[in-house]
Amino acid sequence: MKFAILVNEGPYQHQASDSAYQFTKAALEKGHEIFRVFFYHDGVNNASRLTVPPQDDRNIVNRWSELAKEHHLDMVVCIAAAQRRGLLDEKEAKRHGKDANNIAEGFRISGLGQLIEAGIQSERLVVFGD
Amino acid sequence: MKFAILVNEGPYQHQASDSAYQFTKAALEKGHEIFRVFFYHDGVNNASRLTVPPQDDRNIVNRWSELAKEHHLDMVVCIAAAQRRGLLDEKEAKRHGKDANNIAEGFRISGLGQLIEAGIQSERLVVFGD
Amino acid sequence: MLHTVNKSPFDRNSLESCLRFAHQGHSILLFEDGVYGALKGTRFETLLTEALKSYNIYVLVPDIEARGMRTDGIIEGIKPTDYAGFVDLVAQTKAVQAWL
Amino acid sequence: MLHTVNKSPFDRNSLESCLRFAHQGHSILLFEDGVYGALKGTRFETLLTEALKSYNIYVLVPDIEARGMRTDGIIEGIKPTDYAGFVDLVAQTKAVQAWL
Amino acid sequence: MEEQGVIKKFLYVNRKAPYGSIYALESLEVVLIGAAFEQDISLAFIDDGVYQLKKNQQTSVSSGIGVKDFSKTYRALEGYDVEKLYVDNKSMEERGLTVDDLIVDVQLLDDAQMAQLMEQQDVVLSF
Amino acid sequence: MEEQGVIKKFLYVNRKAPYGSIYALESLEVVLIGAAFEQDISLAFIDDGVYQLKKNQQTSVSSGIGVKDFSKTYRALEGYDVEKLYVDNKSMEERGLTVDDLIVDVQLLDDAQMAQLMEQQDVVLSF
Repeated sequence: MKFAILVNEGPYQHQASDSAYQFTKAALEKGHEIFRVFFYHDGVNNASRLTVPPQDDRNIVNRWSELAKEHHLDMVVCIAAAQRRGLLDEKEAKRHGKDANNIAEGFRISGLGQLIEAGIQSERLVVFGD
Repeated sequence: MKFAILVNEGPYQHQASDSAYQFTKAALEKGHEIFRVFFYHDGVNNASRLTVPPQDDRNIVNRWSELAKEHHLDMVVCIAAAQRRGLLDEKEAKRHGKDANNIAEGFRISGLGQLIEAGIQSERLVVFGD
Repeated sequence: MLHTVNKSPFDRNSLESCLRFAHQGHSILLFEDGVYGALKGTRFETLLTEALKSYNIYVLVPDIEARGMRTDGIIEGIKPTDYAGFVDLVAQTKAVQAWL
Repeated sequence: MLHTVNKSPFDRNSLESCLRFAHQGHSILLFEDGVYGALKGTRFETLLTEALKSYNIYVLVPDIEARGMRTDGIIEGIKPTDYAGFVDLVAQTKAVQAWL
Repeated sequence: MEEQGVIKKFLYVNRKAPYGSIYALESLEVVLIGAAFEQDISLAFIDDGVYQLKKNQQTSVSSGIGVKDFSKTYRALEGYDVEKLYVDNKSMEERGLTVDDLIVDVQLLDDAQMAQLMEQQDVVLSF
Repeated sequence: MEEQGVIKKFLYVNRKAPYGSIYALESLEVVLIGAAFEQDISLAFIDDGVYQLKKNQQTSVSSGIGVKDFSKTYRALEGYDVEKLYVDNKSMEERGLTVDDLIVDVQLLDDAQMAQLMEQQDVVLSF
């Protein structure tokens, strides 16, 4: 079956991203397809490559990047939510005259239409938030 | 009177940072001293110079930077919370082998001891969060 | 339909709102801090016991165990499940509603 | 002591916990989504009217107005204030407790 | 933006007050974008979500709480053919609100009707 | 780390459950750092905050919810001379918990005693 996942909260502050990750991993292990993981609201902060969590803690961003690599996940960060919160890729940084970008491997920035499309194209949408 | 301010949430997602800003501004206008503004938990995200809020919305980060400049505010971002969430200055970025940093003008990264010190040295500590 | 509740009933009104709108026969999954609602001996035990007459209620065991509880502390009738079971619940029902 | 409550009483338990521990004569400031507790005609009006017998209760007007309410909609006895008044309240009391 | 004739029932569930957090505003942003996809869209306002529709919201970047007032956008929804706005009657009553307090026309639903609406959906978006 | 002999009463108020959000863990991190400043520290556990002290918490980065168990740190507080842990009795009762369920020794307080404790503080930190 084809799932879509929506993550509404950032890493560490709330469990939403952890739960979404565990759910996504379990769905893949059961042979389901993940059409897209969409990061909205503070969820965009899951895509920052600048995080340095303590050595004895999980690395939420890397965990997503690795899962995406292994399973060719489409991980999309909402552009409007990302701009508000300071999550940029190279193109966005250039467009807004910023001297740095911070997006991690495996994530791409795009519009909210990608969330709607995920709702249409997938058979189930599962929302994780606060 | 000497105040200290603690901000526990990031920009835009919750009103905490807005309220803290309005309170700090009002306190300064009344002639009070702000010993320190300390950013903890997701509050560290208030210090990102990469945010690009919509033109018709307030710019939370710049607002803090400008207030700090005008009143020589000491704005401190908790180092442990910042590492977890991907908020780095140049020194921290170098130390952790990261190729970019994202801290905005007027903020400095330091330890939690600075929060305790603020509690000791100020006459009132006011907490803003979710 | 599957309803998911991730907040403690002591802290928020999500579980109560969910119970107000869920249909007879729907499934409800308690996870994250929502698992506190599934425990015996709390102020909400009666509410949940009553709800079991109308709904299939599930609780996520990894969240129960993380919080120092055990499956034998769960109200009788609430079904323990894991992430794989969560996936099955989603697959089995037409749509999922998250009570955030 | 000044207690601050920034959450809607419909959504969270912060106001109720605050009222359980505040001392007679303490001040309580409702701001952000906490201002909904200060309004006439809601399910919480009785609770607040009762609380006014023991506490000085304030509400932040900018938060009231942002949410489409007016000061004449505030329960009688709850005092409207602004950010400058919030600062004064903090300065006047020994310590502030935020009920997050 | 057409998706080859697939029309699904999308329900946006709004249960949070405006301004205290951004969920109300960013939910509305999804609704506006989603309108272009010609799906069957409904909005439900429950619990503190009913406060999102309160008339006379008054704040701007330079006054009040320093946050822009976005409530007028609800009025623009009609122009996007988003016309099915449903409000939970019990939430209104508990808050002493009537439909006259709201910035847009809505349909008041009782518990059973709201439950029925939810039951019919293909996709439920909650923030 | 001495602050020229100033000793203030610091109260940490914990009202949130562990794991669902990070507040419990990051509050504890402040307590540990704060212990070095030789202030008069008390911790209060109220509402879902009492769950922070529940025995037998079981999760790790590689099992369960994939989050490390930090509850053992409460046991280490004694070594930092943080010994005043107060728990709200009503919160315990509503949750069917007794002191035997908790990972550390605490003092149970009724409403009036907890109110008294709060009243005495110079600085109240809540997360």
